[in-house]
Amino acid sequence: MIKIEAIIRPNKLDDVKAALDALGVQGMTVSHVMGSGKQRGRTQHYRGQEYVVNLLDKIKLETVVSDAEADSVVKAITKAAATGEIGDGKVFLSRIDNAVRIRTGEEGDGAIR
Amino acid sequence: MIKIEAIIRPNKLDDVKAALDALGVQGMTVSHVMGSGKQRGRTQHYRGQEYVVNLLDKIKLETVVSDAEADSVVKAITKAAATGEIGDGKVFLSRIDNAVRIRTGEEGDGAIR
Amino acid sequence: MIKIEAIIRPNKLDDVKAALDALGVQGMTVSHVMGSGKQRGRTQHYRGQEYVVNLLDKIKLETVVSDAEADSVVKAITKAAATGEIGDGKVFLSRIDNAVRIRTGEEGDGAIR
Amino acid sequence: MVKAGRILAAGGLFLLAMGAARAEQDIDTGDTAWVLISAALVMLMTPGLGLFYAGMVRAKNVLGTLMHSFTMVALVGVAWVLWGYSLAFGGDGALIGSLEWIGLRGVTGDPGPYADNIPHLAFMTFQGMFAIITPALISGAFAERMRFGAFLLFMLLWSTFVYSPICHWVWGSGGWLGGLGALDFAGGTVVHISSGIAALACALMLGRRKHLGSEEMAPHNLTMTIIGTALLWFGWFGFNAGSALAADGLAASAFVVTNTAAASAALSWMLVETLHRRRSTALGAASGAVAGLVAITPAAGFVGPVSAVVIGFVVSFLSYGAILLKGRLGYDDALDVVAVHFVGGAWGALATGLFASLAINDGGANGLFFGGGLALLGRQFVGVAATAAFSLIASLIILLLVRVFIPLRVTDEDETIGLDLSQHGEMGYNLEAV
Amino acid sequence: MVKAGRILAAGGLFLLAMGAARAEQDIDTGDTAWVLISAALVMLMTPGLGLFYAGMVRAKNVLGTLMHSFTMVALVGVAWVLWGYSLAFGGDGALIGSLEWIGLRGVTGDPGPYADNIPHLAFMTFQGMFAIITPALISGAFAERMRFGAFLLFMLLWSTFVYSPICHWVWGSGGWLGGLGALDFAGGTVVHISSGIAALACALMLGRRKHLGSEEMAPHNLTMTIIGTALLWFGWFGFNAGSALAADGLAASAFVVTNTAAASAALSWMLVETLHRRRSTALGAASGAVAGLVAITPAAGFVGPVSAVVIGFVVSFLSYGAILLKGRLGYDDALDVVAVHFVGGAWGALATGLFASLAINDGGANGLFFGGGLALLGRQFVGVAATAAFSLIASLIILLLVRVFIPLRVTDEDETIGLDLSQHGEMGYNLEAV
Amino acid sequence: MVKAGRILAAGGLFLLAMGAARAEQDIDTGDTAWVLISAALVMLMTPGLGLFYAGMVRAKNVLGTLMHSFTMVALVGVAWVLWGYSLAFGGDGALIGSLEWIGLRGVTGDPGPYADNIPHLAFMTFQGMFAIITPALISGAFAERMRFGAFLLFMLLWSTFVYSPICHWVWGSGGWLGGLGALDFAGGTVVHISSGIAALACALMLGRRKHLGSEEMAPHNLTMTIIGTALLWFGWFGFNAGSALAADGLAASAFVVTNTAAASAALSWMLVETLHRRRSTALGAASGAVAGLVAITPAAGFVGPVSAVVIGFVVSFLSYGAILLKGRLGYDDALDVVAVHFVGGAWGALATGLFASLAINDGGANGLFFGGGLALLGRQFVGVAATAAFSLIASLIILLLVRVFIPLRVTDEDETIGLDLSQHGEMGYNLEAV
Ligand SMILES: Nc1ncnc2c1ncn2[C@@H]1O[C@H](COP(=O)(O)OP(=O)(O)O)[C@@H](O)[C@H]1O
Ligand SMILES: Nc1ncnc2c1ncn2[C@@H]1O[C@H](COP(=O)(O)OP(=O)(O)O)[C@@H](O)[C@H]1O
Ligand SMILES: Nc1ncnc2c1ncn2[C@@H]1O[C@H](COP(=O)(O)OP(=O)(O)O)[C@@H](O)[C@H]1O
Repeated sequence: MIKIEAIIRPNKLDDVKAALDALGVQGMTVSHVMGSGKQRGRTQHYRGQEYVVNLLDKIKLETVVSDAEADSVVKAITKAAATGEIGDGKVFLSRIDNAVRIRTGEEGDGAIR
Repeated sequence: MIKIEAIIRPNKLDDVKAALDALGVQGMTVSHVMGSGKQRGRTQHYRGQEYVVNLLDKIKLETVVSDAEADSVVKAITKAAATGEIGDGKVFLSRIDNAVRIRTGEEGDGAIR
Repeated sequence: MIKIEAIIRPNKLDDVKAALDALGVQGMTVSHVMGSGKQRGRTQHYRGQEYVVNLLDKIKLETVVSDAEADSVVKAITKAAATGEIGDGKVFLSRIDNAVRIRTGEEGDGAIR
Repeated sequence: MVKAGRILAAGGLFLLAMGAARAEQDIDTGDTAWVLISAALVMLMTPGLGLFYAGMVRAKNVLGTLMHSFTMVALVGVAWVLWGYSLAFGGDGALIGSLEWIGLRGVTGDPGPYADNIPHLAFMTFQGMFAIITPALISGAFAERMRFGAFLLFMLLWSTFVYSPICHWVWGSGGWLGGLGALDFAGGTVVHISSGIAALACALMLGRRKHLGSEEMAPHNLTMTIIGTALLWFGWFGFNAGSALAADGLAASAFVVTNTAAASAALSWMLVETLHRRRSTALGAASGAVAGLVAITPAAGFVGPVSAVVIGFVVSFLSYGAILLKGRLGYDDALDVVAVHFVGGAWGALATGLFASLAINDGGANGLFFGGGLALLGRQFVGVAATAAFSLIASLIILLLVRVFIPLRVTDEDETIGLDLSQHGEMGYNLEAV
Repeated sequence: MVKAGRILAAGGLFLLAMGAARAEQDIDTGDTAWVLISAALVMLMTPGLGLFYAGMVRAKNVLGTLMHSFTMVALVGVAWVLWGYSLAFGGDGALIGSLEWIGLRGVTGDPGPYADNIPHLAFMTFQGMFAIITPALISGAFAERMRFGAFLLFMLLWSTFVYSPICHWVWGSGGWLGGLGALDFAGGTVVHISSGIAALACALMLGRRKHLGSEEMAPHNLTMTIIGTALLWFGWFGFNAGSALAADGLAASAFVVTNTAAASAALSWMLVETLHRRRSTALGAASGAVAGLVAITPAAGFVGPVSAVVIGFVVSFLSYGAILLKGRLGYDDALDVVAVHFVGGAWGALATGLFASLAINDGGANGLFFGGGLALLGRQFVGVAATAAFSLIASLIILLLVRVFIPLRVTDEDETIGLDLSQHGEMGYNLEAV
Repeated sequence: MVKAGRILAAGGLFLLAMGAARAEQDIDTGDTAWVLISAALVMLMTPGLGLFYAGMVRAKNVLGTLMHSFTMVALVGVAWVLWGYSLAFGGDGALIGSLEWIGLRGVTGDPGPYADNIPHLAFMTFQGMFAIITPALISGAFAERMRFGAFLLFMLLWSTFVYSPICHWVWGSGGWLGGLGALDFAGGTVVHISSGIAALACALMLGRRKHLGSEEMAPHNLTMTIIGTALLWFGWFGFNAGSALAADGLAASAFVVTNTAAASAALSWMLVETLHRRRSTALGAASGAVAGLVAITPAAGFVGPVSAVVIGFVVSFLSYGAILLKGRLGYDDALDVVAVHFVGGAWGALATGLFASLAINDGGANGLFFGGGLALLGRQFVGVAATAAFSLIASLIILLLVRVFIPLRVTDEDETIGLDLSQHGEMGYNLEAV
């Protein structure tokens, strides 16, 4: 199994979820993160003082899929999350050795669908 | 070393922590995430409009353990987090190549206990 | 590529970021997590009742770097995040099989710099 | 229209009741205390409205939404003193006031022509608080997308060229609607219909928020909305009972029906929700309370408590229906100003024509259900129609004019980022900073 | 019991002091302004209480807890006008009022039998605000687990069959406790003891929250609790000083002791915490302030400022002790209504028997420490005991009755999910939506 | 200095205007209602200030910051009654009051020497609310780092040995500054200059926050700051218009200029921000409003509305400039108490010397721009200088003294953890608990 970890723009989450839905991928875990990279933050002002916030709100979406699905899932995410502007984010792939569905105790590919 | 990543129900965190404690596993990192899967969300209503929230509050618990411990830890988590209802969550296992304890610089298994 | 995952004290984030900056590492993803380990929590009191909070605020910093950079990055983080007191946190290393830059579709090492 | 019994009766009956020992131009300290505290209460309503609205938007727009109310206290607060009050209450014109009281020249601590029992300045500032909240009410319509500069310019023009004239028509000396003899105790037409229909103009001109319908736009903090509702309700006692311009039986009566209608409408909104969706919500209870307060506003000094129960009970069904209708018609009145203020205000004005009773206020009239026939109802209808028509058209013209100088909407990117960062360079919450 | 000097003295001394030029049935504008603004202040206390309570629960129950207070303004707001006031203040019965003022028939802007200086409607609505907050106080006991429908039904019945009778006993014309001559200036028995002991009934009948003790149940937002405390303290000036029913020296005296007792109790709660846990907390300061306000309520118009310092100082030790005791006894009075309102109210009622002084209010009596012997203290004790006994038993009966129609508790799953989603289909906070 | 016309005119003109039927020692119910509600309004300002400040700190210090205000209501609330009022207003000394009214002995519901139209207790408690908020204002300077015990001790001493004397100088019978004939309507010197310069002493003595400049210290919740601002503005009507000590034309005039100056300053702060940073912020609008309220405080009963527009407009430039200057000078006045209260208060006091007019208040004087020459301006300057010098030196001495017993600052570790956990063992928010 492959874990696909995508860092995307918050306002792209709905599009990405729809794209995954279209592929039949429903299981995923999402969290609020902050990212730094090439994208520049907006400056904030509080009583004349300037704060440059260089950690920007991002969404991390994790989904563990079978080896076979990985490629199409990455493509779908990449397509749905892209705007072409700096800050679109990354997708990281890594190997998962096993998965267990807590409810049933099922392991392996059966646990993630 | 193995990283055990469990997505569980928020109200099961205390039970899971107790179960890990019983095994002598104290080191862990916990975060608030949102999950989507088979479990259906509750609908919300705001001024007559319906919102179906399909991202549900979950807890992600990560703990890195030695290869030897992994099995019993997964079992303990699975047992403590299960209710038998859809939405209990998953446990994912993956390999960690090294660990460093920041305080001392210790590496490997010594860093995580 | 290597994923470096560091659990650090919240107030060390600025120092760690500066250290990474000095190495030319700008891309990273940061999130608020809670950690348990050897460090003891402060007790809280609400109307005479005692709550010992054993999940403490921590920051998780993730950065994916090329194999060559990994070592120096870990050193930099370890140095910047250390106070010598219990609770400084851990660094975990694991292998990333591929990375994609969403904006351009670039893959591999090119996607993360 | 007749505001309070106070205004008309000022030269007559009332003075006798005050006790013979009081000279004709004397200030009554009790009445003055009541009007001053009422003015303070109405002032508090505007930030209260800001909270009510800001709780309903997404977190990235919370400050921008608060600013829509807060800056009205500042902007109209100054404009009212410099020219707004004079345009609304100066002179004897049928359509608009005069410039005689510009910069409050001649408006002093002595009683003025509108109330002989309180300082003219107390009357002025009490009225000023109404002038402040009215444009703020509109802002719910264009929440989450209006450019801040365009907002300020629109509001300055609207306050001057829509609020002041309508206020003069209804409450100003010689105002044509006041002359007709319709009833508006505390601002059903002047405040709620004028702003409620202007909200429609804004919603139409600004267009829908990006991704409305596809993205989730649930209220970001309903506890804030509840706090705002509490402050609105609290302040509304000043709004309605203060409009008696005296601390007397009429004020007490207005106070009681205000509370009663709000309570009744909160219950009936919860009921209609339960019928429609099987659950009653906190946002619903709050919305109902506000709708009830809107509806009772024109009627407050003219109807009894049981009538107030009915007026409040009915308004929730009308406003809730208008919200559902909005979904069908497709305009994006983000925070339902049309449904709550225009529909609620119009119902309240017409309900005054149904439920008014001389037994409650002998300076008023009898409505349809109290033996007065259709006469009052007809006059009320004219008031609603004239106010709505003028405000709708004038608001559209002003928006078109503003657009010549500043785009009304923020850019798409700024809308995505939110008003707080894009318009003000701030964030509402930094709850997790170290 | 004697409420304010006002009620008893209404026909006598007071009028003389008002100046000869004032006719007997004249409304005093200053007194009316004071009672109306006091009513508004007391109204604000109920949402303030909602915030005080809601800050202490977990985030998933924040709206449900706010609704427990907010809906009381709506529900009792209507019921009081329709029948509650008449049951409490109509007629001359010993045990309960009459139906003569049902729907406020005959209650007008003229003075009524309870106060000749203000409109009857002003007295009615001021009293109504007390009727609203009292049941809301109870709701802290069953926080985080009561079914919303059962809650509404319980409250409607409790207001009608517990509050109105007790109110009549103490303040109504002919009420038997009033006849005894015990003192309750602003509602120590009527409001705090009645609700505080009803809270015990609720805690016992509903049982403990799931996982109490094992799961962490720390307050989710103490800043909200502080805001609520501020609004409660602010509103309490209306509650206590408004109970003078006039803007006079007695009102000023009640105002001063109210502030003083609250301040003193906030300090002493911080002290007892420091002794017990080596730290003084914000929740403790807030809790102390509220306990002090409760304790001074019955005494407000009868004691001097130094007595108020003592009354406030002592109450924190008693209430804090009662909270510790609760832990031992094991009932789950979630937000400590028993400890704060029953214990605080009982202490205040008895303290009135200790500290009351004719030098402060010649319509009152001298307590034990001011040369009055044990007579007043005994009467105070009867008041506490009778109110507590009746409210406890009647509350239990009503809960048993409600349970026949609707389960009192939410299901286990709904309790886990929280009241907001399960009872209202909403969430309090969506701070991280896009 | 002359506070309100009321105090000086108490034996003269005013009584005539009250009507012949009123006996000389009679309480006016309207005036009493106004002063009591004003006292309640000013009380609310202190928790309002707590919110204003607490929104600007980091989340880990939110309760600690709220406590800095909240505990002042408690601590000074008790101290004022026990000895503070007597030290400020008792006796006839030039430099300090006496102990004659200790524990409020002899202070009753009858009128006192400072106002013959209201109960002495009403005057006492109104003044007490000023004594409460003044030290709370200082606390913004040492936010996020002061030890709680040291804080309490400092405040108790400051209130007793700085506030009470200065208050006596200015408003007390025989006070030397009052004797000079400078004008301070509602506390420009007594409240704002005294606290604003004490803030400088605290900032210097406590030193800078750890990591200031390197770590981000953005306000954690500006919606809280806006709520606080709204409550401050609302309460300030009591502060300024209540200082008339009567519900009359002067109160109305003070009310109007208060609102106008706040509104004008909110606009001008937004302007100066836009000039400097191209964006106007919510924090800026709030800061401007507070600065405007500070500036109009000494002038409130002496200047007209157009003057108020100017006074408010100017203050934002001065305060904003002072904030920028702070950055250069390097002291860490965390929440800009010096810039807002000292600079704003000093400007207001001097502006009174420019804009005061006998046409507004014939108990006042004419300022430079109204034909009064430099005389008044000179007296105002003496008032500013004397108050600032005394408060600065006395505050430093008290801090040095406190430091002998308790370290002023928390430990480094506790500062990192935050005041909430380290000083109070609590957390403000637990929004994500299960
Ligand atoms: N090396 C990295 N490791 C982990 N996360 C990264 C890395 N580089 C970028 N990110 C994440 O991706 C986000 C977008 O990166 P950025 O460089 O701003 O734009 P882009 O991906 O379009 O080149 C960052 O905010 C951060 O969250
Ligand atoms: N393929 C997946 N990858 C990552 N997380 C998943 C995946 N499938 C499920 N999850 C997580 O597990 C949670 C529970 O899954 P769900 O399908 O609702 O129930 P169950 O695990 O009982 O079958 C989800 O809310 C989500 O957080
Ligand atoms: N085995 C582990 N797996 C995952 N995270 C861990 C593990 N052990 C510790 N941590 C994280 O590291 C943090 C610090 O650990 P702790 O034992 O308190 O101190 P130290 O790292 O200085 O020995 C914890 O709060 C937790 O977030």
